[in-house]
Amino acid sequence: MLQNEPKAPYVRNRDSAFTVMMDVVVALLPLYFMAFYFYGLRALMLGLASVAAAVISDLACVLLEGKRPYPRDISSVVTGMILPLMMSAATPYYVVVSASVFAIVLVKHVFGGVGQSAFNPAAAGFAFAAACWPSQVFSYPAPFSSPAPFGAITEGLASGPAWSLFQGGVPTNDILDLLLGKFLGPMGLTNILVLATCLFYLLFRGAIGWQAPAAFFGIMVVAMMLFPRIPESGPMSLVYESTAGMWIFGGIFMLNEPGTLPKRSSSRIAYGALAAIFTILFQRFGRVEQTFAFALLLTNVFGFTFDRYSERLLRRLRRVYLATRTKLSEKKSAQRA
Amino acid sequence: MQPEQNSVKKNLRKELDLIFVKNPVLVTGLALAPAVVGGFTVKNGLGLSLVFGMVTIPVLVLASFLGMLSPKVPQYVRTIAYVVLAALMLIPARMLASGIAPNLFDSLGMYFSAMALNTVWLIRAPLCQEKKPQWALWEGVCQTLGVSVCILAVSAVRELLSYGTFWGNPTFLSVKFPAMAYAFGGFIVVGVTAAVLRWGIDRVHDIARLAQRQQQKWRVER
Amino acid sequence: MNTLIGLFTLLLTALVLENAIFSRALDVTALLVIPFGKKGIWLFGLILTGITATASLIAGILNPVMSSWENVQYLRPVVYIVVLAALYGVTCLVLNWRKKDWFHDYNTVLTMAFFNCAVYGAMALTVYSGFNWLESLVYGLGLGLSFLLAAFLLEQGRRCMGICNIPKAFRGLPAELVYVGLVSLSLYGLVGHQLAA
Amino acid sequence: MAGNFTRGIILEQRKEPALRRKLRTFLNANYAGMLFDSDLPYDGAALSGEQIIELAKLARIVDERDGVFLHEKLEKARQMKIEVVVGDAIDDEPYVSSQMNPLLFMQKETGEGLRLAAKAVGNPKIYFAIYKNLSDMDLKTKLPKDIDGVEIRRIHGRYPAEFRTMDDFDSDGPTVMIGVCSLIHLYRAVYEHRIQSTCFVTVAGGCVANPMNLEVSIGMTPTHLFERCGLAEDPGYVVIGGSMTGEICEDPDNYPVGTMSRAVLALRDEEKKRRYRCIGCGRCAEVCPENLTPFYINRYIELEKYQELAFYDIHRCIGCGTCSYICPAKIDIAENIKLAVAELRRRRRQKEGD
Repeated sequence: MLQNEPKAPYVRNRDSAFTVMMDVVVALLPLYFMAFYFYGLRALMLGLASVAAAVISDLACVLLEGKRPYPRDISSVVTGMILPLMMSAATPYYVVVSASVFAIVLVKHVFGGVGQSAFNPAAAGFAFAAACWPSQVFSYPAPFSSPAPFGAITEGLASGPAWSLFQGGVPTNDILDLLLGKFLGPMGLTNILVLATCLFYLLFRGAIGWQAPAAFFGIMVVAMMLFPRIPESGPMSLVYESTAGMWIFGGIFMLNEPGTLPKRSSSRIAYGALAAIFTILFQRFGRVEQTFAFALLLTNVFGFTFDRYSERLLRRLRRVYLATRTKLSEKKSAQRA
Repeated sequence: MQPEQNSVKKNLRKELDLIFVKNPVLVTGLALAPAVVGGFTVKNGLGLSLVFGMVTIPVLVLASFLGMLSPKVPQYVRTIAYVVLAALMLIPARMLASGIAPNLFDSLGMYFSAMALNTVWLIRAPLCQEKKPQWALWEGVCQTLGVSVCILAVSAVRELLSYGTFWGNPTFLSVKFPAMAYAFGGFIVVGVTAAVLRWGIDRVHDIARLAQRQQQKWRVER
Repeated sequence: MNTLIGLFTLLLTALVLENAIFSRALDVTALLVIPFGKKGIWLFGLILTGITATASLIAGILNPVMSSWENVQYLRPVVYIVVLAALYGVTCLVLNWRKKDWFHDYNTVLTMAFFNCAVYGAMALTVYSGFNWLESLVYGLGLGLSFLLAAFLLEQGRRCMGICNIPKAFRGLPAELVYVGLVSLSLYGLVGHQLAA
Repeated sequence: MAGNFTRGIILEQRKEPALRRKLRTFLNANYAGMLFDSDLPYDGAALSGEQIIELAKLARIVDERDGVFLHEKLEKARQMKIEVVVGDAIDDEPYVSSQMNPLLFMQKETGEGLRLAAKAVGNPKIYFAIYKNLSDMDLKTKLPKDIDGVEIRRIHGRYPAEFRTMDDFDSDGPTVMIGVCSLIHLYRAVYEHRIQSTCFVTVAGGCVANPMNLEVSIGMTPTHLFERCGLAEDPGYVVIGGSMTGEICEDPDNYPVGTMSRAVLALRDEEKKRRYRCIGCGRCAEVCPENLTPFYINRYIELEKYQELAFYDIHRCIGCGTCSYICPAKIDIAENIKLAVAELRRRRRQKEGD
């Protein structure tokens, strides 16, 4: 039996790990176009720097572990692309580079590289950056002020509607600007319409399952409507929260990262629900402006346990089902006899 | 005299392992708590290791003396004696610390005195009861060296990363990571240093095994 | 009524915000390293909660008394530790007299639970935040429960790390340390700043 | 129509050139039509149930569905008072049509064979079962409503369909499923007293010039079959059995084709072996028909932790190969599970041994 002889099913699905990751990259590209449209060349340069740092540190870690590097494995490119979109366009380069190096080296490769990783690297990277440099990460330039592509940007920075939501006040932007994404906010995720198209693209391509986002967005929308944290009516607070907040972008890209998501569909629903609950709690009692990344890190802890409990529940259900079925068939054969 | 000489050298050698191979903090992970959060500057690190030394060495020596008591005395009485001695040793440690750096105690806060109750002597004291006093003293010194090497290394790395300074005066580092001063930075830095230490020990063991095999080959050829 | 709510929020802050392990790294050794056996860690946690609650209650009572002495900064840690030793002596006597066999089995767990940084931290923090005796009791209870919360989170982590192929250098203690570090990073979102030591 | 919501994968069947072509014979001359001598009459109507089973025993007919002797199966069905006998023509694996083709082109024999089998069991209800894959567009041959008066029931849903057809007929009562080819041999055993010396095989695959279904005498080797059907190019590897659950035949010149080998496939070695690592996407858990989680099973097998596998129900794996099919990292999960099950059995036997 030769080693590289093809094994049992000799017809295989056309999708490969490369195409699955490319779906996510393609879904991220419109966000980069939007960031380029709002903030000019600097947005693309930040993305490039982050991706380069992620790929180089990933390569270094793989070589350090003594494995052969594999060019078609682009999971670090995905992490590198997700990170700068959450930060403001004026963040200095060292912030983005160190966040992606932290994400790849200390979160992804310590817990085992591409496959099952304990934490979502992009969320951990952003949480690290938000913990280290809150002023640089959360101060946003005005949308069409086209900040200088290189070098640090100090003037023309202000805090956007997310900050007023964090303080509990009603943001002053009008609704049309909020919906079109023309307000001071993170680089790539201000326009929720583009995000919705990305979600449907990923769902259609099958790159992500529908269970986790459905549970997550369902509970979040209900919570925003029923318990607004700003003195506004339900739907209005939902509009403010969804446009200014980061949880829609997180619910699409970071929540469904294949490594940390549980595998069973029932445990995915529980995982999405828990992520929503933690996001709401962190929003209410958090001390940081965008708290989705921190809430997601806490839910990643329970990814594996949901799978184990759903497995245990399923085994018990199956035993009950088999018992009833045998009883049923015995009763039927008894009738017939 | 020869066997006696050997056992002394062997005993000396065994204790020296405590510094690197069996480092109490990084490898066995004993006195982790203050090392993780307390030591975010080298000054704090020095203060912590000082307190550790001032507390552990007398307790271990006392343990070797109390070992000679009759076994009728229950174990918890000895433990209480160790704890009272550890508490009393805090006062001279405190004076020594304020002698070295005036505001050392304020920046450390409760970790200074929390170091008195660390798990190193809590676990090693009953074992030292069967030892002779000079070996207990030697083990205390080695434990302190091991812990202080680790705490100083970790706090140096954390200070360089978070404030870009070393013992207060700024250094070449321009990029600062203020978060390394917080608890999670401490955990990560201690974790990474523990991994680097283990990686280094593995490399040393590989080289030693290679050298040994090389020697055997020469002896065979001769 | 509002004191009840105040106490409940104090309990929650002690449980999550000023977590014994994640924000203050007080009793990491017992959590990570010492093998308590399958269910031993929960028993240790319960004993620890009881001890921290009573210790910080006593500290809460002693604080006004001690604040009148002259160089109180020097004497306070000594007094706390001596009080702790006395408490340990009393419990050992009572247990030795009543439940001899239980005491024989769980002697090491008891000594580990009594003399560790979490208990001392609880007593010292009551002084810093100026609690009266009831608040310090609730605060001690919260710190003990936060140890149990940390033990639960780490238990999930250990299972998950069981199946990741962690590089050889990080297996065991280093990976758990980085794991606890990342969980405390996630709780940093609630804390937002460096806690007063 | 409940079948459409089953778990599994939608496969393009690639059956077409072989299914439409007529069934041809390719027999070894020296033992083509051996007969057995028995004084029972040559007419099926005059025989009783036991006599039919006796004839099946003499003809040594093997049911190609599960390798059981046909007379044993009929005997057991007789004792258990089976109510439904189903002629199984379910070819749910791509390229394979070695049961559907004989059913379509030898309708008289199969229909009469099924009635004989029913008579042997005590005239219960009889059906034929054919698998109708969702992507039906590439099946150009029009499937008739009934064969020789016996109603055809279509099995819907995704691959694998073989293991859940019993549940479809459960509503009518306890069922037994008999392969269509063995029914043909039963007809010949009763009306011509012929021993079963042939089996029905599909010769197909990427490298075969004109794929077709053949009635081949047992013991023929794949090289003969390829010479009979013509090879367009040199095959990368030869597979005996279905394209999803078959085995590689290392030595096509000497491997004898038996009743259980449904198909002989000559497949091209398309893309070079890419070496991806598992990204933990969980598609194998969504697709597994037995509702297992192959991700954790595969991960524990790679880490050699065999005691955890019982918790993840590795013994319930039916080896259908859907997890390996869907896996984007091209990891052979089904193969790992097969080896792990063998390893666990070896360890259990070892433990019982000492």
